[in-house]
Amino acid sequence: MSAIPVTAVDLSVNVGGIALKNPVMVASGTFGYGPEYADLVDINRLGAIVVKGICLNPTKGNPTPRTAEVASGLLNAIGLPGPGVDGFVRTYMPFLRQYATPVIVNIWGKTIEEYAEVARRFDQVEGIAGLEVNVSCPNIKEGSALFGTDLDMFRRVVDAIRAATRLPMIPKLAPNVADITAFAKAAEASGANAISLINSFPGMAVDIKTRKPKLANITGGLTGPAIRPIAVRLVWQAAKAVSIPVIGMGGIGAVNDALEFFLVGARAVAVGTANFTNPAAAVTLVDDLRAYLAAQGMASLDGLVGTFAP
Amino acid sequence: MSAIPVTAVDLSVNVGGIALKNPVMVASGTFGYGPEYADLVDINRLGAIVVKGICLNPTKGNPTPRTAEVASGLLNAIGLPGPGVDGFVRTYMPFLRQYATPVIVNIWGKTIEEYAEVARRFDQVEGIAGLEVNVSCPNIKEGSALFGTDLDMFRRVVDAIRAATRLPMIPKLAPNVADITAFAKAAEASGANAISLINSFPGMAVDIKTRKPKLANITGGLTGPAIRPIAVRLVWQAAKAVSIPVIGMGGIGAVNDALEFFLVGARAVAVGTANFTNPAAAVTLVDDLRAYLAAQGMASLDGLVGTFAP
Amino acid sequence: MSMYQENAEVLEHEAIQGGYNLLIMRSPNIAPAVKPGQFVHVLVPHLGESILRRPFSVFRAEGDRLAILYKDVGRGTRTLTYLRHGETLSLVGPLGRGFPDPAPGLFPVLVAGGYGMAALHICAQRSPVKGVAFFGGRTAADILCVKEFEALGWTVIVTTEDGSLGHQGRVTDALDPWMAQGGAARKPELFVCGPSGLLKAVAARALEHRWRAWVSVDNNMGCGVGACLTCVLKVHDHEKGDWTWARACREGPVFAASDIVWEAVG
Amino acid sequence: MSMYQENAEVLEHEAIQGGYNLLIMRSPNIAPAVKPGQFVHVLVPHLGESILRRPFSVFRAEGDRLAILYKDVGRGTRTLTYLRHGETLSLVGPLGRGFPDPAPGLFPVLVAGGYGMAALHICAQRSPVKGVAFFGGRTAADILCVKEFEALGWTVIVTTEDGSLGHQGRVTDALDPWMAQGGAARKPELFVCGPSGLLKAVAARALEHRWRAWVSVDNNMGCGVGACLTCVLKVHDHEKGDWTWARACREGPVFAASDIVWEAVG
Ligand SMILES: Cc1cc2nc3c(=O)[nH]c(=O)nc-3n(C[C@H](O)[C@H](O)[C@H](O)COP(=O)(O)OP(=O)(O)OC[C@H]3O[C@@H](n4cnc5c(N)ncnc54)[C@H](O)[C@@H]3O)c2cc1C
Ligand SMILES: Cc1cc2nc3c(=O)[nH]c(=O)nc-3n(C[C@H](O)[C@H](O)[C@H](O)COP(=O)(O)OP(=O)(O)OC[C@H]3O[C@@H](n4cnc5c(N)ncnc54)[C@H](O)[C@@H]3O)c2cc1C
Ligand SMILES: Cc1cc2nc3c(=O)[nH]c(=O)nc-3n(C[C@H](O)[C@H](O)[C@H](O)COP(=O)(O)O)c2cc1C
Ligand SMILES: Cc1cc2nc3c(=O)[nH]c(=O)nc-3n(C[C@H](O)[C@H](O)[C@H](O)COP(=O)(O)O)c2cc1C
Ligand code: FES
Ligand code: FES
Repeated sequence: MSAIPVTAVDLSVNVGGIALKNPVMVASGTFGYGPEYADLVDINRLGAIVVKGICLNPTKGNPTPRTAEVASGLLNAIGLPGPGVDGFVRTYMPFLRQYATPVIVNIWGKTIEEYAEVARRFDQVEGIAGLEVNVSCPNIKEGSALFGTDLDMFRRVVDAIRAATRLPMIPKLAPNVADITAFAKAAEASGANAISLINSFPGMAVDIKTRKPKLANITGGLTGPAIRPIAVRLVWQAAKAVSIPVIGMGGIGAVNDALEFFLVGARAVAVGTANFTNPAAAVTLVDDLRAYLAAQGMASLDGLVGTFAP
Repeated sequence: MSAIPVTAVDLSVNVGGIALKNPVMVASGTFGYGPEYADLVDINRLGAIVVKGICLNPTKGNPTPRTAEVASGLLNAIGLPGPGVDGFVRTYMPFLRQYATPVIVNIWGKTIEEYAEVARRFDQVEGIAGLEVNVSCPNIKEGSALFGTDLDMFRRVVDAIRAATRLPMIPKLAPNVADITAFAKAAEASGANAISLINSFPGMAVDIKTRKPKLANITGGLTGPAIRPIAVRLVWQAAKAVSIPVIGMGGIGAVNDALEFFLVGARAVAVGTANFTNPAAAVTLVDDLRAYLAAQGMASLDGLVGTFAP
Repeated sequence: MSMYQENAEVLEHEAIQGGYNLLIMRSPNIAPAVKPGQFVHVLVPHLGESILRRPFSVFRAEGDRLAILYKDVGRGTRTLTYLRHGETLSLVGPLGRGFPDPAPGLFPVLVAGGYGMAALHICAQRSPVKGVAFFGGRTAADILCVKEFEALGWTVIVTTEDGSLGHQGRVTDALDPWMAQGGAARKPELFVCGPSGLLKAVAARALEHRWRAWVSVDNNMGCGVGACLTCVLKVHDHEKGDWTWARACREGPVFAASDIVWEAVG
Repeated sequence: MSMYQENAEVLEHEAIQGGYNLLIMRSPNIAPAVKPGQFVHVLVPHLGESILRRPFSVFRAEGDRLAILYKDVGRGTRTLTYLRHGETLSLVGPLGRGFPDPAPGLFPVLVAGGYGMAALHICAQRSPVKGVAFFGGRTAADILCVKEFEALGWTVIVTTEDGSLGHQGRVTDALDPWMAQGGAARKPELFVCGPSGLLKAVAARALEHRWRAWVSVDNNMGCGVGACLTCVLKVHDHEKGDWTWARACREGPVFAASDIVWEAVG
């Protein structure tokens, strides 16, 4: 294929009913609610912004220390502190509505009813493009972890949310399961508009001086480049199993990382931990992706997504 | 505690009936059958040597490329090439019997019958201290992967091997399961003498230039520092669930890494991928562990193993 | 508040003493915007398997020049020492809420432990009134830039735990008598930076005597900009009589001593 | 065969041309044991997230001095260029089965592409008969050490694909006429190192004309010592009429051209 001008490249993509100007999102929990990075990142240039997980009422999250740096990765057990639905809508939605970038709200609950209630509330809120359902946060104690690894529980949460909202629903899959395709298919069967993966992988680290865990919560979620090979594999398997769009993430920091995910079938990608390393990561990725497609003579993502043919 | 002389430290440990002079093994597949490293490593100084996986008949393994370097880790899909039981015993046992170091044979099969047959054959062989059962190699195609992630299949393999040998049996658990404790308990219930974990974690990488997988086998197992937080967490959970000894591994390259595993309950550890980075890793670890215990005033591993009290 | 991400060029880089290093960079966007007590989040080059930036107080900011003064304490700072003249490194900054301007009518008192002094240097420079500065450390090698602070017009009182320089003892062993012998009477306003033990000890005195006091905390950081919620510490919600989390990187690193829930500080 | 792991000290380190660098180290255990065509497995310092060693042919070994000549082609080799005089790096070596001694009565012909020349230098030094050496590369910058080989008594024939030095074309474009014009008549024995396309082309000729030929393969390596089975390639099991795997790091990197299953070489 011969190169085409970068201006001839159309990066737009539709992910489960959400029209994105480009397929590069920022991952939940790694970009705050937007204002934190607004000085450094032109939010209008992002494909979508996925905000930090929101549950019904304000929550304080875990004690500190909440993160620990490990080899090519980060362990976190932030514990989902947040302002609750109303606090979020009041404090952050006016800010977020300023931008021409879809806002995806990452939601969670301690019970199925809470999940559904959160979804119901957001259904009414102006300026929300979709809901990403965090069933897989390893840091909640109330049995929530089961939502992500027990297929039956998973189905019940997703069904309940589906009944509660007309917004595009994107279950975010837990990576620590033996067969990801079962969860991907269950999400599709329950009417999910897309799926996203992977969430952080359960791990822990011990401070050998104090003999205490490096995280107050003992275990936390591993993210960053360390998990990328695991994430690429899971996205590949999930994308083969369903026909709804897949949003891939896990250790993406630059265009070459993202290309792996697109090739194995991700229709969009999210930059997570890499925002901390390089706040410019997501917008640089957009530019580099456009340049890559132009150099390859591809006018859109169609020639790229899912073209991995081993 | 006040320091004691290094000479007062006794590193010996009994792992499921195998008496080790120290708790530092080399992991299966990362040390060949011994001769490969014999110039560089004094095999007599190792706690045990676990040889590359052996099945009944000679096998050629996977096509190349077989490994790919990833962030803080290695992906491998060697595919278990080997000389088979007879070839191994003939070619390597005379060499291995020269050393005062227990030889643990890592075994695998394509069927339950083959597993049992391999175990039965080794039961007769002089100089073998125990069998580590690889149920979790992600690189075998014949449905073998299921042995490691399907609890029922796992039980059947372990039961069959138990019936076939009086040698100490050490099932090696697959890390890609939602609940490791179920497998640890099943191993214990089936008469395992110890368990070891973790095996490599399924992953993949795509060469974005060729759009082909970096491994001929497409997927492979992730090892090295990248998986250490995952391994520490799984070893901690498994060790709490059973009373048989646990052999911990996953990203161990130096004493500080090993201490994490001992603290969360591993009675012995294995050095894997780090042998490639630093052939002296295992013996250096032995020295450093002794020095650490001496500095802490501990005459044996008892004061260390499982003393993590979060 | 505006922050920038920019590639700064190394202009000078030298070991000073006892593991402390001075790194001077050209940072045309960040340097002019720095306020006293703010910090930069530094991506240490060639730190391969470590993915987080490291936070350092801005020691000096003049024109397009920005300097940090750091101590080699671990992998990141050790690797930083390899950085050569002409190489570039990525900075994000200026970050955080720094020290307020010294209040008119109060007598400024700086209290620093170790590299804490770095966070106070711009404060010392820009303060219209030059007061007294207490520098404490374990040993003489931990006492830096005394001459520079004196040249700016400050009286510097040094303590070392081993007595190798100045008074023997901790900073508070010099601060307490000074306060008792007339210092307190001059209505002190304290600007404090150092290890948490020092912050706690000074804050306890400030709260007891109702001295106005600002402390700069040294919490582990992830993003540095307020997004990850790694760096939080407990502060009083005086209205509700409850506590709430504050982000050291955004609401801090400088807090009023009276705002921090000191019982929760390790 | 004995191999060692040792920390070698950097004695000299210089960029030569076109991304090629010469690194001279003190390596008292490995250097004296090196045979032509063997390699060392190098742990590149400060390569954080990359955990594997990188293999390099031993370019020179004299006394306790060991040199490699490497090209900056990726993360590892780029990072290697940062290594400074006096620093140390861990080597494992000498590794592999190198080139055999040139057979008496045959005329030695070296064929090198790019840094392949590095693997042949000791061979050239130690060969009692000095023959002819063909050096090929993309451009003039890829042609190294011609003077050194000439000083050793070899006739060097250079080709570059862009014609910027020597004959324009590929190595075989110079080798073929040389063979046709009397070379073949001198009973050549070939020692070949370079990219796999070159090896294949030269091996095809050697097999056709039944010239004795040794090729050094450049396979990706994990352990470098024969344990991981990363570096395998298919070789003929002449007895059984089947193929079997051979480890480039242990049975190689030098193989008889007639042993390799060339159809399987990428
Ligand atoms: C606002 C602020 C200003 C500072 N100013 C200065 C200064 O002017 N001069 C100076 O010398 N130092 C300063 N520091 C301290 C400096 O940031 C540390 O010394 C530096 O980060 C150490 O990095 P390292 O890689 O060398 O050490 P490491 O090897 O990383 O060791 C540091 C320890 O902190 C842990 N750690 C670091 N970050 C995290 C995290 N996010 N989550 C969990 N654990 C973590 C590491 O695991 C390790 O235990 C400042 C810190 C802050 C917060
Ligand atoms: C026996 C031998 C002798 C050699 N002699 C020389 C010499 O004298 N001079 C010289 O300049 N070069 C020599 N080389 C080549 C040299 O080893 C490579 O150029 C070097 O490893 C590149 O490393 P890098 O980190 O710079 O490149 P990288 O950034 O690693 O790129 C190299 C490519 O190889 C891949 N790769 C590397 N190792 C593996 C592995 N084990 N598994 C999977 N993929 C892998 C990487 O993923 C990457 O795609 C020799 C190689 C061999 C095998
Ligand atoms: C500090 C931190 C906080 C996170 N918080 C959330 C969250 O609230 N909800 C969620 O679904 N995922 C959360 N994640 C997971 C990320 O959205 C993402 O799935 C994960 O980090 C993998 O991507 P990465 O490797 O690019 O970081 C968090 C990750 C980090 C590092
Ligand atoms: C190249 C390679 C080959 C391996 N072969 C085997 C094997 O044959 N049998 C087995 O049970 N595990 C095998 N493993 C897994 C290791 O024994 C070990 O469980 C894993 O590498 C985790 O430890 P590490 O991170 O220290 O490498 C292999 C690992 C590597 C890297
Ligand atoms: S460091 Fe991320 S919120 Fe402060
Ligand atoms: S590189 Fe490991 S066997 Fe050759």
